[in-house]
Amino acid sequence: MSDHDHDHGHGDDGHGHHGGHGHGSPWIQHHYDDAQHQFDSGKLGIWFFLVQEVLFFSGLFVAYILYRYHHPEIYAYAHSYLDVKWGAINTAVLIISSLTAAWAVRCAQLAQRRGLIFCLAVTIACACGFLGIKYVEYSHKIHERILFGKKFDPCIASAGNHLLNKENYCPGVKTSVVWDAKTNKADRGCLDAPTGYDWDPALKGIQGKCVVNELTMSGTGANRKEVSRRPVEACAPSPDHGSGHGGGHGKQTYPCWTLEQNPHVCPKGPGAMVHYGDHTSRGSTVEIEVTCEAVPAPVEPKDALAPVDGKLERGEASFKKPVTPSKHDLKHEFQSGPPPEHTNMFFSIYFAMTGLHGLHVLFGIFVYIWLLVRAIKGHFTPDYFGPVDYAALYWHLVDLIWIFLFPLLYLIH
Amino acid sequence: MASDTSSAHDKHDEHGHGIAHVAAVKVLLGTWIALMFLTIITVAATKIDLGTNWNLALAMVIAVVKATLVVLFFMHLAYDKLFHTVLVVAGLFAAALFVGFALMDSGQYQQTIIWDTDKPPPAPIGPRPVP
Amino acid sequence: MKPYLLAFALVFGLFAPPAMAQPAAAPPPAAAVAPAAPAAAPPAEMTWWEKEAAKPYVYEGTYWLPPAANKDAKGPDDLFIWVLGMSAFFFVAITACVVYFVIKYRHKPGRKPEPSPSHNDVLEITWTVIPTIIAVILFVYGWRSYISLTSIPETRPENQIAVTAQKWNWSFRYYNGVEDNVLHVPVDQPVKLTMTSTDVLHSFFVPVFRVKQDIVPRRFTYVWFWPTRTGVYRLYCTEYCGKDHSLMKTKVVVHSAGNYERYLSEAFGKQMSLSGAALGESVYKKKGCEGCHTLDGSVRLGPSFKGVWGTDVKLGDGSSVKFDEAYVRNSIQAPQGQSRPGFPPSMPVIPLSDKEIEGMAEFIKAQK
Amino acid sequence: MSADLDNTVSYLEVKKGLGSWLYTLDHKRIGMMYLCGILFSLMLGGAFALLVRTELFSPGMTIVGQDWYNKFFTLHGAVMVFLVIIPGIPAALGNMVLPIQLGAPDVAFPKLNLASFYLWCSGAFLLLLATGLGGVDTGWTFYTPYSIETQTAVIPAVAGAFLLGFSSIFTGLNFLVTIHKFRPAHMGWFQMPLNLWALYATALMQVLATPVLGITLLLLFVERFMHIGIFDPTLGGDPVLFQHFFWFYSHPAVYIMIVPGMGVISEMITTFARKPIFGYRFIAYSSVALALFSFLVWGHHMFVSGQSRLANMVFSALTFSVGIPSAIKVFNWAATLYKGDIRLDTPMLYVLSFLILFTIGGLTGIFLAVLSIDVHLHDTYFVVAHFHYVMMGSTLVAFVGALHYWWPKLSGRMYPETIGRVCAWGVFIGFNLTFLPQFVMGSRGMPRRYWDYDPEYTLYHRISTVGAFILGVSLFVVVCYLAWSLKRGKKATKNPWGASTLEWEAPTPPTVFNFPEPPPEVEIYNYDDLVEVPNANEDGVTNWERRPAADKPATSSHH
Repeated sequence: MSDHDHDHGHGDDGHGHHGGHGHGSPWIQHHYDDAQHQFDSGKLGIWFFLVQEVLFFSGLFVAYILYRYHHPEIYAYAHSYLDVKWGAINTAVLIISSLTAAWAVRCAQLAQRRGLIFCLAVTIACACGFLGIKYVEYSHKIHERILFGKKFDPCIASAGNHLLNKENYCPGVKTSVVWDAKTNKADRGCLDAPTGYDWDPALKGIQGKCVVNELTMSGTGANRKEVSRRPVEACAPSPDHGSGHGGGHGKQTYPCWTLEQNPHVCPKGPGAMVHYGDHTSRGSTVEIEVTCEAVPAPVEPKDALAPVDGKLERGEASFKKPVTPSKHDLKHEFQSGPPPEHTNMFFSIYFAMTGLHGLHVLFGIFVYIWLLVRAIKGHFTPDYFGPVDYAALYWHLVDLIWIFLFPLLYLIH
Repeated sequence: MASDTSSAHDKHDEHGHGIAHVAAVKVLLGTWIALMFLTIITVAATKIDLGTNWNLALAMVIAVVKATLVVLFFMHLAYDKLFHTVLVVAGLFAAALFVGFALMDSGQYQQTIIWDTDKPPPAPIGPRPVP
Repeated sequence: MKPYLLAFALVFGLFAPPAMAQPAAAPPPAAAVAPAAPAAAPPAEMTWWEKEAAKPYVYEGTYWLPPAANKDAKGPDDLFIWVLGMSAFFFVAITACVVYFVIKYRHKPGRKPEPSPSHNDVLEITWTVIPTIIAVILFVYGWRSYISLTSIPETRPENQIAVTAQKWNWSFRYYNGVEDNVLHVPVDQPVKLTMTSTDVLHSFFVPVFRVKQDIVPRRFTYVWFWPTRTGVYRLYCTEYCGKDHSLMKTKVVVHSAGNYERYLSEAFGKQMSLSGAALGESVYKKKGCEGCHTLDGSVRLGPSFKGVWGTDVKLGDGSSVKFDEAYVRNSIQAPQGQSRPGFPPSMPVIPLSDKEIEGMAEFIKAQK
Repeated sequence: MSADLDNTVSYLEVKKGLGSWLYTLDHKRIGMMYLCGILFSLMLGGAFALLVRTELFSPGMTIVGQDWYNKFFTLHGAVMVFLVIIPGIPAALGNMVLPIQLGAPDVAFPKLNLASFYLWCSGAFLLLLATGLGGVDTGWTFYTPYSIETQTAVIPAVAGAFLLGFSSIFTGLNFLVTIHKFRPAHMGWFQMPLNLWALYATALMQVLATPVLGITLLLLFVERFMHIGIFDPTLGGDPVLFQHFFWFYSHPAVYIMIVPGMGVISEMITTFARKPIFGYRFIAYSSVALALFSFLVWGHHMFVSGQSRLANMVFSALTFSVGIPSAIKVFNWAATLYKGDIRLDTPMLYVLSFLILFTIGGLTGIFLAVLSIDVHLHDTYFVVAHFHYVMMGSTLVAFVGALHYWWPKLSGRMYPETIGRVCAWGVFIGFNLTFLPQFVMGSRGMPRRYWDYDPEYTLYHRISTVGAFILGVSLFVVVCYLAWSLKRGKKATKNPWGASTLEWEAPTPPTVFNFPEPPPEVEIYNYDDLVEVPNANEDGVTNWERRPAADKPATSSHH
């Protein structure tokens, strides 16, 4: 967005107004009456520019509000992919830089040259810090493939546990799914329910007898052949299975496999997922082969003592107190499952907003470096400090936009 | 803003000797501390569960308070010409207009969005007015 | 690029001698230039409803508006005439006023402008209030007739038709599964259309019914009308949708009482009896393959079907495969996988039953 | 542009050479450069229009196939809207005249003014690049999802429109600050010429509405590259949201086009009627009212696009409220002619044709504001005729009229009067021949953007094509004789029309800082103390001198 030196009303060889009166500071452009006239015009110009920026960002806020109004479940799910810790640090960093920007204006007005240079330097440092933190967040998302549009193929659910995904290059995990991009369907590796074994997603337990092998392959396309294979045992079923990285805590021998379900990848049934307990992502040389035998589900004897949903016959007593899951458990249950339809839209809006804001921070850094150079050369005097004031106003607006972005994107409940 | 009849000369008396108002250190630091405190508050507020809408409302109230602090003290709007405030309000009003009218349209057509292409949702059958 | 250069030369050529454009305006205005696309030799057994649809169209409406064939068309028509009259009145008033002032107060040597008031609040208020009142009245009437135009009454399931608009052709699915490119509706009964698009924005517009509604992909929009006159009317797409937007036209046939049901049952029977190449041909016409694949060897958007059966086909990823039954099945069910170099990969996924795919294969094989 | 430039020589002769033009900070030179660019784009857009009309001369293929036809009408729309009509009056004439009317030496931010011009040039270059790469076929509205999937050169066109948007924002910003901060002491808000009120209202809309176009085109640009899916239905986006974004800008944009036209018409009508404008405050307030209401009505472009009925109702009601200020202005202009001393020079011919064409344009807008009629008329040739009457018939006619009105002041030369009048009639007749038949076609149900049409419309399309050629030839001749007059036109006097606004107190052509000595206090629209002096210079051009009030006899109507 080429702004040019839009209204930093600096001029380099100004003289008095035509046939004009007294010589103001050398920076007063000739067509202004005096320094006050130039400063006020510049101030009004920057305020109009800020209003224009507000409208520029309003487009994205409308997209955010409309999309959240229609699909609150996507926002409830996707917001915990974002790390509130980094967001809060970024907010603090921007507020500090806002303080030093305002202080720089004060120093320029009182001709405290060293204070001005110090404040400008701190503002630039904070801005670079902000972009650094943004880089950390973005690289984490790229690493876990939490991106926008068609590239949204998360390795982890928003509660952090691993998910079946299409690309299958996730760190620390390898699934049996081999995705065929042409037909946009899983080529192989999905255990479709009709194979006869009985898979009870609620218990996440394995009803049928399954054998999982890790194959190392060589070559691609037609001459792809298997080099070696080794069997993998099942992971010990931990109580809240699949929470946190590394597939459950407690004594766990790696690698081990579990069955995970993701309707976007394997519509009919689960897929096998081998946990390695480390953070390296295996390429296409490693493939997982899973075969399950059909085992008819055991017929459960009618449990006379099981809680009858709702009405109890006279004389019957129910011993098991029905546990109503708390709101937190429901939320956790929802967030450890696969993402709802079109969750990529949340990240389209997230990357659009934070990306555009980051671009404005970057532009702010260039403006402040240019201000620092001029401050060191001693251009700014109590009569001519316009550019510092206008840059500070622009920087406060960038901070303002982040003040609204942070709660809207990170603090969704 | 357009019906601004305040002419070019500005109303605020210039108590500083320079061209524009000089912000006192006390004001700058005070605003900064308030902003940091509010940030901590808004992060802490997510711990208490008031339901999605109320949490959003609370977060927005805090954000608006922070925004007004920055605009009034850091951007000198409190000591500046009235017209700049009129300008800011006009800009926010235009943005609010955009949001409001776009939201107004969302009420009706949303249930006809196809999430499942085989099961089309029912058509909005409206009552037939007596001619 | 050839037509582009020709076009520029033609325009700049025309600039100099404007006379060149004059003779062109002299030809007899009423005569249709060339009979619209000489009706293709009618295939042997053209059904009665196809003959009905093929009748040439004659414009019988008034100077401004086409004939009204929808019970709710009365509202917009009356309002149109009313606003037309009011606009004509205001236009004549202002123009006469201006022309009169110019003639009367035109500058003649020695003439001085007489002193006249430079503002008169009473006059200003009146010509602010009067337009406001007219505006409010127009809005209220407009809103009321709009409500009746868009409130869909209870309609019989037989009169609920699913419309699918895709790049450059229409397909209407009736309640008993019959699919057709022409919209058949009964007279004197409410008809409801549930419309969706498979690719871009389109818009359903029948001038004689005075209804128009955009069709948005991945969403349903609805339109309804109550036909009052039997006959054949035109149906246009009015939202720009790419290359052949202007050819995305079809017809609405309003059947007299009983004929609509007769059409449905006969068309159902005919559709069920189709098999092999005949079924392939009806799918080729109805599902929009005609828009991109021609039968005469010329390339529109996709390759032509003329004499391709059994030849080797080079695919995008270098491999080449025989043009046979399996290739037809793959490219219909997963077109992305079979994209060929030199052709845009924009073939949509059209759900076809196995019988229809075999029919298509037979039909293409028959194209020598 | 340091102050050491000699402030007594005309701004055209003060410095010679290409560098003096390309790096100038003088608002008049920037205005002149804008004017050349805009007139060239007008010719280019006009050529595309004539190609479209030639193709529609008869049904079926006349000169080109569908895809070229789609590209011609898209480029006609894009070039005319983004390159000619939006920057037309504000950037070219506004840049030249606004500072002089304020008695100011220059606009508030001269460097920003030059930056806006170069943004305009880069935007124009990108649009030409898009034309070179085979053109765009999405329509100037770039509706998704077609604009996402088409293979034509949408990217350069969208990038070009993005830069042109920012050029328009910075011009608006410059004018706002100049009007606020550079008014002379005696000129309060209600002593300003009406042209400045119009430019103020336009600048407000430019600053508040154009950024939304920026974000829309940015999202479309990113959508085509990275498929973020905000407007792409297959990824969960919503095409109707794009229409909301686009029309939130584009309706204020049509008022950015018409309001400066109204401002210029107010100036010219009072000068050629030799009478103070009727209802100054009402016209000033209605300009600003138009600026505010323009933000409330964008939904009437989407009545049948799947918008909810509640939104349709609200937008239809508000659309009527926008019609009222325009009606007030037309009545005030007509009242200004009452008891005037009307001189029918070429600018006045354009003013009168503006009055008539704008009245038709405004009244046909009422058809489209009524909900149930719009369901029938939407996206048909009725809409095409309506917006051409308002954009071409009003704004472009006002632009050409104002160009003739200020040409003596800015180029120091008079345009040839007789050819000027013939071309004015040519434009009026050609325009009506082109677009009146389209009203009838539209109400009969002919959709817009159709390459092939039903045979019964052939006669109307033929009349329309002939009219288009007459219109095209007239405008081409206007541009030719204006260029011709630069070298061999009669020398212009200081005040050939006897106007009483400040720019006519400056020398012809004005000096670098517009006024060698501080400008006198002038009471606007007061024609009593102006006396006509026929053939005041060697070329026989009349001039109006300002008799100081002292030797004027007591009664106001002196000899």
